Amino acid sequence: GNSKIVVYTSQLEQDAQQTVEAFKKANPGIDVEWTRTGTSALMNKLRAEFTAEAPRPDVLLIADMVTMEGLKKEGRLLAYKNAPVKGYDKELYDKDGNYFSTKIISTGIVYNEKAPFKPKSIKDLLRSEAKNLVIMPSPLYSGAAAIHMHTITQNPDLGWKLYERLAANGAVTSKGNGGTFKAVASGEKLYGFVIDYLPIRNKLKGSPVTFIIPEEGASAVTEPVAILSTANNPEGAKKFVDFLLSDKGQNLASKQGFMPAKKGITPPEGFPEKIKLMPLDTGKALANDKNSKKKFAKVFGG
Amino acid sequence: MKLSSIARSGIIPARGNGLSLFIPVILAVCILSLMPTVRLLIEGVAPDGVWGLGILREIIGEQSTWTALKHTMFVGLSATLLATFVGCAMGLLIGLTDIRLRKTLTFCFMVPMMIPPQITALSWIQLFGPSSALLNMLGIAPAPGTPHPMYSAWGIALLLGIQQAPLVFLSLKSGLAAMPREMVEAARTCGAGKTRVLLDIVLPLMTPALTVGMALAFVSCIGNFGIPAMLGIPAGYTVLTTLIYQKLANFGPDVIAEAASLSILVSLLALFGVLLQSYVLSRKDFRLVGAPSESLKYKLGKKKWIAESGCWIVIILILVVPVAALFISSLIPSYGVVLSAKTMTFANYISVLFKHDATIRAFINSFALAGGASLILCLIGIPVGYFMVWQRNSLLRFLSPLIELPYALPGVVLSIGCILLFIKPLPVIGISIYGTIWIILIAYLARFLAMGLRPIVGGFLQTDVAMEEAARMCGAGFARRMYDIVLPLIMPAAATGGLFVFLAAFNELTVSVLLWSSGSETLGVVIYNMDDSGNSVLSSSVSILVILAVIALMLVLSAIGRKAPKGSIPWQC
Amino acid sequence: MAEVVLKDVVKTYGETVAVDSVSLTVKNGELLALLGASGCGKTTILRILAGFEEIDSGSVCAGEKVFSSGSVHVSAENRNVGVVFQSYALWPHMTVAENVEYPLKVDGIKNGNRKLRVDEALETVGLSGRGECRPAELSGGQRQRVALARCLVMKPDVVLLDEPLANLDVHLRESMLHEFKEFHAQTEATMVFVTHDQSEAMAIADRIAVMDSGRLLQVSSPCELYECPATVQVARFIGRGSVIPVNVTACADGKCEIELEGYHAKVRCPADTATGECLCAFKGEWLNLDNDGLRCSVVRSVYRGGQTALELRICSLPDNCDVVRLNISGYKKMSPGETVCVTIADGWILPLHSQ
Amino acid sequence: MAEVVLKDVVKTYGETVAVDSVSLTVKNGELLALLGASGCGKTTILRILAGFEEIDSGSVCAGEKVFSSGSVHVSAENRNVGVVFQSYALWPHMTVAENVEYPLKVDGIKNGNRKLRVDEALETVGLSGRGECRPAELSGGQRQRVALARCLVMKPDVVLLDEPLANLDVHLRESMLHEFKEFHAQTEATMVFVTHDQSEAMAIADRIAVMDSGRLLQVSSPCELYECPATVQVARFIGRGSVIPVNVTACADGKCEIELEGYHAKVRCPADTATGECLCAFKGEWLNLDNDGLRCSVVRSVYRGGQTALELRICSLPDNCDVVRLNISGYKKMSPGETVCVTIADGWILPLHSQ
Ligand SMILES: Nc1ncnc2c1ncn2[C@@H]1O[C@H](COP(=O)(O)OP(=O)(O)OP(=O)(O)O)[C@@H](O)[C@H]1O
Ligand SMILES: Nc1ncnc2c1ncn2[C@@H]1O[C@H](COP(=O)(O)OP(=O)(O)OP(=O)(O)O)[C@@H](O)[C@H]1O
Ligand SMILES: [Fe+3]
Ligand SMILES: [Mg+2]
Ligand SMILES: [Mg+2]
Repeated sequence: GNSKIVVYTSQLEQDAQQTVEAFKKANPGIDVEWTRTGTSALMNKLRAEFTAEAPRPDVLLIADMVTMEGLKKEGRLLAYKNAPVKGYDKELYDKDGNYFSTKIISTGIVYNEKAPFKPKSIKDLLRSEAKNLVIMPSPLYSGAAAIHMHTITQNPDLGWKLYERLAANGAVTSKGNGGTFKAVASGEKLYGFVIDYLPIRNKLKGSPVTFIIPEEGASAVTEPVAILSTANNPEGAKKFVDFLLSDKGQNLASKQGFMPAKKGITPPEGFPEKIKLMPLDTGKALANDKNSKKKFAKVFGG
Repeated sequence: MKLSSIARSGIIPARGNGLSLFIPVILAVCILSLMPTVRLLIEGVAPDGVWGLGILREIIGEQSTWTALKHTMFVGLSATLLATFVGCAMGLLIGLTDIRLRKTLTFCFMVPMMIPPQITALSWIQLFGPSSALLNMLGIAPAPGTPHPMYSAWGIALLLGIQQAPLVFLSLKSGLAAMPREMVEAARTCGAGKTRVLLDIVLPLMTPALTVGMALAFVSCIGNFGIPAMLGIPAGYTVLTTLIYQKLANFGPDVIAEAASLSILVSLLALFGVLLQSYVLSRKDFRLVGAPSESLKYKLGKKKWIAESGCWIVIILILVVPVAALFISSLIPSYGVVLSAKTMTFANYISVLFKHDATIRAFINSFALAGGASLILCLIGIPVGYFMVWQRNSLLRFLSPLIELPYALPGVVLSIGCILLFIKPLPVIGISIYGTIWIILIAYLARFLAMGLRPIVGGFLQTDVAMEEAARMCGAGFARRMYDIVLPLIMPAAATGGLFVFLAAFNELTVSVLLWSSGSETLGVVIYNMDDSGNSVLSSSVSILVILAVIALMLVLSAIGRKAPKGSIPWQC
Repeated sequence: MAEVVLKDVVKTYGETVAVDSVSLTVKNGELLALLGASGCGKTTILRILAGFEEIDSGSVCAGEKVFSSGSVHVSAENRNVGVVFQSYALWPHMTVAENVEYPLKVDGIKNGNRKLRVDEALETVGLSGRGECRPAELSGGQRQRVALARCLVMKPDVVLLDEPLANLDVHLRESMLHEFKEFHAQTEATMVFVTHDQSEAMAIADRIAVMDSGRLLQVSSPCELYECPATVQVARFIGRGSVIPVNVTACADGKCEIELEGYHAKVRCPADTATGECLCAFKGEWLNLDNDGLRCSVVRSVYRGGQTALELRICSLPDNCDVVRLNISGYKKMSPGETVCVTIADGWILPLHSQ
Repeated sequence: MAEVVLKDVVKTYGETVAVDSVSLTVKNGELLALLGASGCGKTTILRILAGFEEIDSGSVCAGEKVFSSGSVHVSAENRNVGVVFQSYALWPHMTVAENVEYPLKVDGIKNGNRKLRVDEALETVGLSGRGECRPAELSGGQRQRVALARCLVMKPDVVLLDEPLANLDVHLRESMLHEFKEFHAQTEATMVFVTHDQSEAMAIADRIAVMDSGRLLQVSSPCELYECPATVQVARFIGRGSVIPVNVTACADGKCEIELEGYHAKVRCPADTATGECLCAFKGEWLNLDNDGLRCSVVRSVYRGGQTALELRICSLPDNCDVVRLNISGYKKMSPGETVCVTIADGWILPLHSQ
């Protein structure tokens, strides 16, 4: 009898709207009430609802797996064992069926066309030509940047040393990916770490920027979907997960300009065929989160 | 205790003075303004309903907390001083001298309150940065990567100060309009020249107006997030509000309790500002005896053009530059593209107006929310001010500093308080307003009550109580008196307050970003979402539309305002 | 229309005792003037009567109704008491006509009728045709007259006037005084008229209550107040009288013989007067300049239009005694120190208990 | 200390001509009273003198200096002109003492000296010991006195007083009047004293300028103003005189015979008087109640403390003629309509050109 699901998502607004509409078309009779905002704001909202013991959403579609891992550890998520995960890498979904990645949003390097050299690897940003010209989103404020931080610091080749040397080379932070992109696009800074779709989409419209995946590989957030253990309509919620993981759902993601998570789906225009990812241990990331952020604040100030 | 003895002790007003209205007013104030804050602060000391000071202690023990507190104090105080200086200078020039185009100047000085501070910051950085079209044209643009002076504590203070200057300006201007000219003339006959009169008479008499404006500016500064986020994060300069955001961006279940604990600090700081204000006001008497007469017009003589060009330079810096920057980025197809005849496009406007139905919905929602909030706050504010000032009600006087809290807290924190409070169905009617537009309205009421109330309290302080007594003598009952006498007398002040509220609420973001859901998006949310998607050019065009809408609205108000009591419309001298 | 009774009313502002145990009855339909120096508490009593101030102790009743007491406080709007405020209290957002019209509007009087009564009231105060002005455009005196009109128009039971004529010029003041008197006669409203001008009080009042420092000194008819003051303060205050120590040599039938440094005269006295040292009050009208009589030296002479006011010191008395005053007709410049002689036509021995 | 000369001064507010071509010389060291009904433009003239208002045409000079003219306007702070405002204009944020101290502070007087002079000034106005009060805590009259003290303390060249005594009680008013006179005598400052109270003007002024509707009617010494009014308006205004049409039958040496419905009397007259129909001014002091004489009917009798003021209508004259007024001593109630007889001891034939 319950034909409505509530979705909290950090998808971009237009995308969220399209996703919901496509889902409703595919599953007539299920109504969707949705709310979108940035991942951390969305989590705050959800936290407040947890505190008041009245969480509203059935489905959660947010940026990163670390957050999902935390929720899983708190027992907030429902295990969906029979989810259609065929065609997905093992790293892209929870082995207990608590959450499933839906796309790959990588963090790579963006540079302005005016830049004196074209960076190939992360370490290129340590060159003296890049002094005072590097900007990146602060992991203290942005979820995707936090994943990037954990990925970099877990990489034995880069580690904290990279950050220390970047800071010494005059790299600064901005609140989020948007700020980083704007700074590079406007030429105020010339290099930055940023999530892929901002420069890729805007380059197509004329922005003087280029996005590359560094030789070391990119970090990624994978926009996992999960069902809350307190869901009012778990059946409807499962349908929503099914839809996102289906070819139809994945093609939609690609059409929206994201790298799809499922194999065999054509990536959108401007994206590389395959993105090389650095590995990330989400459990370790979650455990180290507070300390790493403190360390980051020490290195970059703030 | 018998009702009459409570009344005598001043907790409730004496009989016949609107007792029946008083109780609902008090309840409304408490629920609207204090409950969300109190609910949140409780979370700081009793996370998840279990009493425990552990998290609070941990927060207090951290070095970063104290650094942020120090930064907040520094930025807040210097910005308040700057706002006072700029607001005073503009207020005195426009309110007391024969400077030309006073109405236009006032009007222009009000508009910047409508421009999100981040936009101003961004436009300044661009104007004086490596990619500045202006500086590049002159060939003096700094090389890319040159450290920008705006990314510093001083930059934050400068921008906050300019952003809040209109608050001081408007408060001062309405104060000046109520000052009898004899006050100044008496000093002139004592031989005091213009400067002396200004320092000895005008400014002291304007202490209520100035402290009201300054306290408001201070509270706004310490609660502001946008500017420290824009300018402080690259400089590694953390203030309390950005620290709260850091906490909120953490993974883990303690997030809210930590933010709530830090909010207690912000609250204390805001209270400190407000109490300082009450202390200043209680020390001396500022009631003006005598009717306000023809306003003063000091002749500036030959120095007029200096004053005028000073004013216009300020206007150019705080209005023309940011709006021009916004306008330019609304005309290009994508961020970073240089505007030229070839690249210019109106596609962004067409897209937001016709392809993006949320924009129109947001306009309607924001208009209704801001209009509703300012109207309701005027209606609540007038009786509150009346009971507090004219009836010297001790309960309200005790509550008044607390009303400031929701305004000082970062919007996200306040909205978390609202969620905690309103997520369960309301007790009597049994429906939940959570997830509807009503919770945003209530959050706005809580947030802006102080803003709307301040000018009203100032107005009551400066009006002779005998005005109301004369109406009582005529047999007019409480409601009648309020409507016929108190309302029109306080209308100018209330309208100023209402306008503040409207402007602040119209493109409010930080509160609504947690409270909106599909269908109840506000303009701030729409702009934020577009910006978040990397569509800065779209968000710029919506911002330009917002500014146009506000200017249109202000013009309509001016047209209607010709019939309203003198002073209702701040920019009509 | 009601008798207003104040009983042991006390009102303090912090340390200041503004009204100090005042008991006073304003009779039904009476016009009572409250007369006293600046700051003596007149306005405070008026505000208590109007219901703007609660009292510390005592009671205020009007007819059967208790207005104020320890437990009761009828609020101002339910008292049907009209007030003309000392500070005018005109509403700046209304025109003059609207100000005056307001009580009628509250009363629910019909529009046409209202206009008529407003025009009438404005004419009474000499402001016909200024109805459309804003109060701020009027001069001080004109504003006072608007306040007056606003009170007149509402025909209240008890009318309280706080120095309503203070800012009017003599001619207008006179005619307004008559208006008040006529208005009083017509409506038979109980009226309390605060003033610091005794001539005004004398002219208009049925009875006058004289106040000083929050206390009532005497409540009597104007004539009695003038002719038979009850205390030294009243004797000095009313008609600028002088109080001089005299020797009563004989008394009978409310008249007695006095002796002042060899000069003998006959004056009125209360029943309880005994022979011996007494205080005697004199007013200017009771003394005449003559070739013979009590020797006095001139202190000051001031022209007052048609007559010259003299201040004289009785030569035989010490310097700290009161000067005596008398008026002579025409302009006469006398230099201070000049000696003149005065005869005493009348006087009043102050009651013993007040001395 | 300077002669102040106004020449053809015109000042309009929109449509209202507040000051209409006034030419007036205030002599060096003179105390000139500006007397007139409410709204006649007194305050406006004062504000022009003080420098608060620019004039439309004409000129204002003080000694050698041009204060205001078509092209010059010396601002208020450079005129050394003291003003006591009608609305007090005390600064609420300063204590009473600070208010009074302010002009000295601006002048740069040393602290100790300042305290002394402030205390002195406060004592003069009878407010010693209230120095620490806030103006709002004082009653209306007390506030006026503070304003007075603030003006006294600065010892200005020209002192402008806008009805400074209006809110004081009689006793204080009298003593303040003397203070003013003494202050004037001491400093020999040129003073302009605005008042609507002619008795006050008569008592204090060297000369009185009578105004009506923005125009000057007469500028004379108090005695001349009373005894020899120049126009009908002045005759009626000053001393509440009456102007009655009479028949001049003979005249010589500034005296003439008049005839009024069969009653004959001798009155004063200006040199240019001719026999025939003339207007004659009478004051109360010039008329006496008698058993025989001009038959009059009583219009009104009002007790005024020690004397009763009578208003009489001369029976033989039409109703629209002035009533005559006279005072009789003591309390005497006369009912309207009663007939009495009046003899004429003096009178003044109004100058022909003014009739
Ligand atoms: N609200 C108040 N707070 C403190 N003191 C007050 C207040 N109102 C009046 N007083 C004091 O009470 C006393 C009586 O004041 P009140 O106004 O009744 O005098 P008044 O007789 O009307 O004087 P005036 O003729 O000057 O108007 C004065 O000493 C005054 O200073
Ligand atoms: N600022 C103004 N604007 C318009 N009219 C004014 C202004 N000031 C005065 N008037 C008008 O000018 C006339 C003269 O006013 P003024 O104040 O000089 O009178 P006044 O003789 O001082 O009266 P009062 O004795 O009542 O104080 C009045 O009719 C008044 O209404
Ligand atoms: Fe995100
Ligand atoms: Mg009073
Ligand atoms: Mg005046």
